[in-house]
Amino acid sequence: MSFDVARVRKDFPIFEREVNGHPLVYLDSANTSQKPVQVLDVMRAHQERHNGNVSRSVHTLGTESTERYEAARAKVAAFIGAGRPDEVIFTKNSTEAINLVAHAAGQLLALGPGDEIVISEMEHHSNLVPWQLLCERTGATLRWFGITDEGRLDESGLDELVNERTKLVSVVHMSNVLGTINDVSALVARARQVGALVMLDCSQSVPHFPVDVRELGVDFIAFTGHKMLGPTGIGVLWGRFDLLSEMPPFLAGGSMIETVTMGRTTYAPPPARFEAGTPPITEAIGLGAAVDYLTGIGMDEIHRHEQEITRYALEQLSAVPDVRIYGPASPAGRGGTVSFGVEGVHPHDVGQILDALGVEVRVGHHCARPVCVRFGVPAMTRASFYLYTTTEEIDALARGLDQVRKVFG
Amino acid sequence: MSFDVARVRKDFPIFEREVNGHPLVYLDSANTSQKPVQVLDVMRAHQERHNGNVSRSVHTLGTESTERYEAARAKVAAFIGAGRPDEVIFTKNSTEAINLVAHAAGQLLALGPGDEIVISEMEHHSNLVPWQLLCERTGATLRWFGITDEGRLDESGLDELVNERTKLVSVVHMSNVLGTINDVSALVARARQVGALVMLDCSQSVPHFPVDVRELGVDFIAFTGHKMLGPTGIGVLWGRFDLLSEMPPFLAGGSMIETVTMGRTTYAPPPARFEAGTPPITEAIGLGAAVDYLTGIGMDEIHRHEQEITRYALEQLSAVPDVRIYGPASPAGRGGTVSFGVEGVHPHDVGQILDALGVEVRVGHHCARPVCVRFGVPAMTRASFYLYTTTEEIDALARGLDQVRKVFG
Amino acid sequence: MMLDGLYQDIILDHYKHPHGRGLRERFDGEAHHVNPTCGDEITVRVNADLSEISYDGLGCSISQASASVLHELLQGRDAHDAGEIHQAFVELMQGRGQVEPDEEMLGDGIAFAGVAKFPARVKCALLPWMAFKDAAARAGVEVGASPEVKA
Amino acid sequence: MMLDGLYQDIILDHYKHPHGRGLRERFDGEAHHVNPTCGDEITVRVNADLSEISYDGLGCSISQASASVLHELLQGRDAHDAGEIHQAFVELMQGRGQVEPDEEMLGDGIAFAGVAKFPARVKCALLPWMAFKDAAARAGVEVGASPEVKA
Ligand SMILES: Cc1ncc(COP(=O)(O)O)c(C=O)c1O
Ligand SMILES: Cc1ncc(COP(=O)(O)O)c(C=O)c1O
Repeated sequence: MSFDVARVRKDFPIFEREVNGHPLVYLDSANTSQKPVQVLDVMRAHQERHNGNVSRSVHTLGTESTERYEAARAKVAAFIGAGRPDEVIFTKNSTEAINLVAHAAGQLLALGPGDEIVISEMEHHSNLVPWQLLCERTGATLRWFGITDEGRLDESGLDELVNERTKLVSVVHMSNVLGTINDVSALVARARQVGALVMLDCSQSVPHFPVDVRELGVDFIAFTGHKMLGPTGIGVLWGRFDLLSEMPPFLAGGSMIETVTMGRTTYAPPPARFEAGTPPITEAIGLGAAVDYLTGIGMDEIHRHEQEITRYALEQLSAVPDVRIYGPASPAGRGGTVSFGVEGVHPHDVGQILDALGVEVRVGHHCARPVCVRFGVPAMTRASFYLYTTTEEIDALARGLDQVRKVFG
Repeated sequence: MSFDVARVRKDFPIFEREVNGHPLVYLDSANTSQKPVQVLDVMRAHQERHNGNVSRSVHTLGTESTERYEAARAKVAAFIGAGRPDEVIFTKNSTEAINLVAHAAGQLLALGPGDEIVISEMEHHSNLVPWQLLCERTGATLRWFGITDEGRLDESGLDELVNERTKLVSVVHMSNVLGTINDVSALVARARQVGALVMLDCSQSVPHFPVDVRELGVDFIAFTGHKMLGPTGIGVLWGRFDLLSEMPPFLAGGSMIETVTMGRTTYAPPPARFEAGTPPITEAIGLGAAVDYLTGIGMDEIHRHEQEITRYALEQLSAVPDVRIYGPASPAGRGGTVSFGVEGVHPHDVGQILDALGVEVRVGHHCARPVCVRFGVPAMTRASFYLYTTTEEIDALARGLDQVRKVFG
Repeated sequence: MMLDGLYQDIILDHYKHPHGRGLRERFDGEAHHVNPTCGDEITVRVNADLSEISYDGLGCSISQASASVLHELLQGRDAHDAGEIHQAFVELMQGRGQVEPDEEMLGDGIAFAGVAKFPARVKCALLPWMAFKDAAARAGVEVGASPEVKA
Repeated sequence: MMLDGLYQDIILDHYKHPHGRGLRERFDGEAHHVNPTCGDEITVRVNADLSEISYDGLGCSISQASASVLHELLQGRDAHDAGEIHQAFVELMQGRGQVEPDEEMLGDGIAFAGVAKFPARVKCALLPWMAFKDAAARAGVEVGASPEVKA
C-alpha cells in the first residue's frame, strides 16, 4: 500500500476550512502540526467515558485512566525504541523536558566553575536558555558549535570543544530553522571518550522520521506532542533508566513521592519521580493515539513523502527571483523545513501577503535568534511540511511569493 | 432561576455510563472533576478549526489561536478578581504553579539560613515538598501550623510562628482531605506585619466557591483546571503584577525571552516570562470554557448546592455505625469533601467494595500524608462533591457502607 | 457482585486471623516497604535459613492476608523452594487473571488469583512478597530473580 | 484581497522613501526597543524640545513606515501637541478597526487605520511610538500617559 496524501488529508478536519477566502495551505507544521480526527476522537472518548485521576484510586474510572495513561507511555517508548516504558517521562512540552534535565542532571553532575556545557548556535531557545541559566547557577561555562555557511553543524573543532571539562552536550537533532538533520555519531563518540552526557533535542526529528534512542546512543532526548499530530500540553523526556534513577527530582508534589513527613520526603523511582502533580492525562492518551496513527502510516513512508515535497519546494523556491534559501540546498541530510528571505522585503510582510492568500508560513526568528544572527538577518520566512503537505501547496506558496514581489516591487 | 442539578447532570456525558453494572456515582471530584459537553465542544472546535501556535505568527490560524488563548487568560483573571489578565500565568497544573513560586520567588527573596518559610500540616504534598526542597537549596527553615482536633488550622501560635524571620507563608485555602475552608485573614494580617509574602493553594477553593484575590489580600494563588470542569494539563498561577515583574524566570525557552544571544538573554515581562515553550493552548481555551460554564451557573449557587449536599452527607454518614468523620462535623466553614474511616476496615477495602457498587470514592493518604498521621491513621476514605452531586448519590454511598460492614463484619 | 473474585473467604479469613504476625527479635535480614499510593506499610524479618519469617504492617485486607499466606508458604522452606513459590506467586499476580494457579505449590495463595484482575490491588498483594525478597537478600538468601514490579 | 486595509499606498510609500531616517549625533534622550516575537528593532533619539527626532531600525514595512510617519508628525511639535497626537495614534491602533481616525491630527497616520484590524501587526505599528515615548521621557519630556501596550 503506497502513501496516499489525499487520503491522509481526509483525516484532518481543518483542511476543510478557508483562510481569507482561499483554501487553507498550512505550511507551518514545524511550529505546530494539525491533528487527525483519530487523535481527537480518542481524547474525546476518554473524557466522556473514562475520565478519572491516575495512580491514586482503586476505583474503576481511576483504574481505566491509569491503564490508558500507562499504555500511552508504552506506545511512546516503543515508538522511539526505548528499553522500557519507565524511561519515558511525560512533561508539558519539550521545553519542560529540557529544563528538567538542566536542573536534575545539572544537580547530579554537581557542576561548578571549570566545568563546561556544550550546545550549538543552531539551537532553539528552549535548548539554549536553560543551559545559560544552569551555567549562571553553577558557575560552569557554556560553549557551542558554530554553523557552517551550508547550514550544518561545524564540527571542525570537535575535539577541542568537547574535552575533559565537558560534562554535558545538548544539541538539536533537526534544526527548526535550517531543516538540517545533524548526524551526531562523531559528537556522541567524542562525548563518550571524555565521559560527557549527551542530550538531543528531537522536537523536530521524532515527528518526521524514525528515531531510535538506542541507535543514537545518547542519554536523553526531548520532544513535544503538538508537533507530531498530538495535542498541546504534552511533551516527552526520554532518559536512560540508570541515569534517571540517580537524578534528584525537579518539580515536587503529589505522586512523585515514596513517603512524606513534614520534615523529610523520599521519592518514587522514575518515571513517577519526575511527574509531580496530576499529569496531562488526556493529552498523554492523545499522544499515544498520534503515535498509533504515525505508526499506522509508517515513519519511513512519512519521511519519504516529506523528502519528495522538500525536493520540489527547494526547486520551486530557487526559481523565484530574489529568494535566498538558508540551510542545505538539497534534500540530503535535511528535513522538510525551508527558511528563506525575499530580497528587499521584510519577512513579516512576506508572511502577511501569503496569509492573505491562505498560505500559512511562519516569520520571525523562530525562537532561534542566534541562527538568524549567524546568517546576518533579523528574521526569516519559513515553510515547513508534514505528511499532509502536497505539491499543490508548494505551488500556492510560489505563486504567493510572486504576489509579494509585485506589492513590494 | 434556581439551581437544577438534574439539568446540570445532562451536560456531563459520563453520567450515562455504568460502573460494574450500576449507574456511576462519582464522588471523587476533589481528585478530578468531570467535564461538561460545553467544555469538550469548545476544545474540539478549536482543534478542528483554529489550531495554530500562539504569539509567534502573523498568520490567521496563529492569530486566532492567540486571541482565544489570551481571551481564556482574561476570563480566568475576571473569575478570580485579578487586577489584570497579565497577572494570570498558565502552567500545567497547581503543582507546577507552586514550584514556580518556590523557585522564582525563592530566588527573589534571596533566602538563606535564618530565614523561615511557613506552611501547615494540612497541606497537599504539592504545597509541601516544593518548600522542603527550597529550604534544602537555601538553608532556610521550614515551619508549619498544626491542625486542631476539629480539623482546623491551629493558629494559636500565629505570632510566634509567623515572625520577623518569616519570608513566605503558603497554606491551603480548602483542605483536600478534611474539607476545612481556612479563613486566612488573621494569617494574612500577621504576614503583612512582618513583611512576609503569602501564597494560597486554591486548588480546592477556586472550583467550588467565589474566590477574589483582592479580597483575600494575598500575593499568589495556585489552582488547577481539571478540578474545575476543565481539561487536564492546565493550571494557573496568579500573582501580584509588581511581584511577578521582579521575579526571575523559572522554566526557560521559547516565548519567554526579550532577546537572546549565545552569551546572554533578557526576559519578557509577565506573564510571558513564566510561560516557556508552547503552552497548553487548547487546554487553556478549555479552562476558559469551564470558567464560562461555572460563571453561567454562578459560583454562589454552586457553593449553596454543595453546602446542602454536604449537610446531607454529614448526617447520613454519621448515622452509619462504625463510621468516624475526620474534619469539621458541620457544613459551616467547610466544603463538600468528607473523609472518614470505617472501624476495622482498611480504606482500600472500603473503596473496593463501593466501586463494585458503582460508587467512586478515593482512598489512601490523598497526597496529604501528614494529615493522616495527624489523625493517627495510614489512610482515609474520601467522598467529595460538586455541582452535579445528588442526595441519591449520598444514599448510594450510605448503602454501600452497609455492604462494607457486612463483608468485613 | 464483581467482588467474589477479590474477597474470597480464604482471604478474609487470613485477614481476620493472620498467621505469624508480630516481629521476632532475632533476624538476619529486615526490609520495610511502603506502597506510596495508599500508604500501606510492611516490615518483614527473616532468618538466614528461612526458619523464621515474621512481619508487621498496616494495610488493607489484601496486603495483610497476603503476608499471612506468605508466612504460611515460605517459613521453613529452603531457598530453592521459597524462590519457586515466590516466583509462582508473582507470576500469578502479574497474569491479569490469565494464569492458572498451581494449588499444590501455592496453597491458600490460589485465593489471590482473582486479585490479579484488579490492577490497582496487585501491588497490595505483592507488597509483602517484595519486602520478603529484600529482607531475604539482606540475610544472604537469593529467592530468584522475579520480574520487576511497578509501584 | 484582504490586504488593502494593511498595505495602503501611503504606507508603502513611507516604507520605500522613509522620512528622517538615520540617527543624529546630538540628542537628549534615546531608546532602543525590540519586538521579541519578530526581532524588529528600533532606536529613537530626541532633543528635549522635540526639534529633532531621528531613528534607525530594522523591521517590516509597517514598523518602518510608522517611524517615518512619527517623524513627520511629531518633529518640531511642543510636548503637549506631541502628546495628543501620540495618544490619538495609540488609540487608533488599539481600536481593533472601530476608531474613526482624525485626519487633521494624524495626517498620513490615518493610513494605519487598517492595521488595527490585524492584531499581530499592531505592535509593529506601535514599536516606534513606544520607543519615542521612552526616548522623550529620558530627554525629560512627558508625552502623556498612553495606555499600556502588550508585547
Ligand atoms: C489542595 C491541593 N493542592 C494541590 C493539588 C495538586 O493539583 P495538581 O495535581 O493538579 O497539580 C491538589 C490536587 O491534587 C490539591 O487538592
Ligand atoms: C528544535 C526545537 N526545540 C524545542 C522546541 C520547543 O518545543 P515546545 O514549544 O513544544 O516546548 C521547538 C519548537 O517550538 C523546536 O522546534
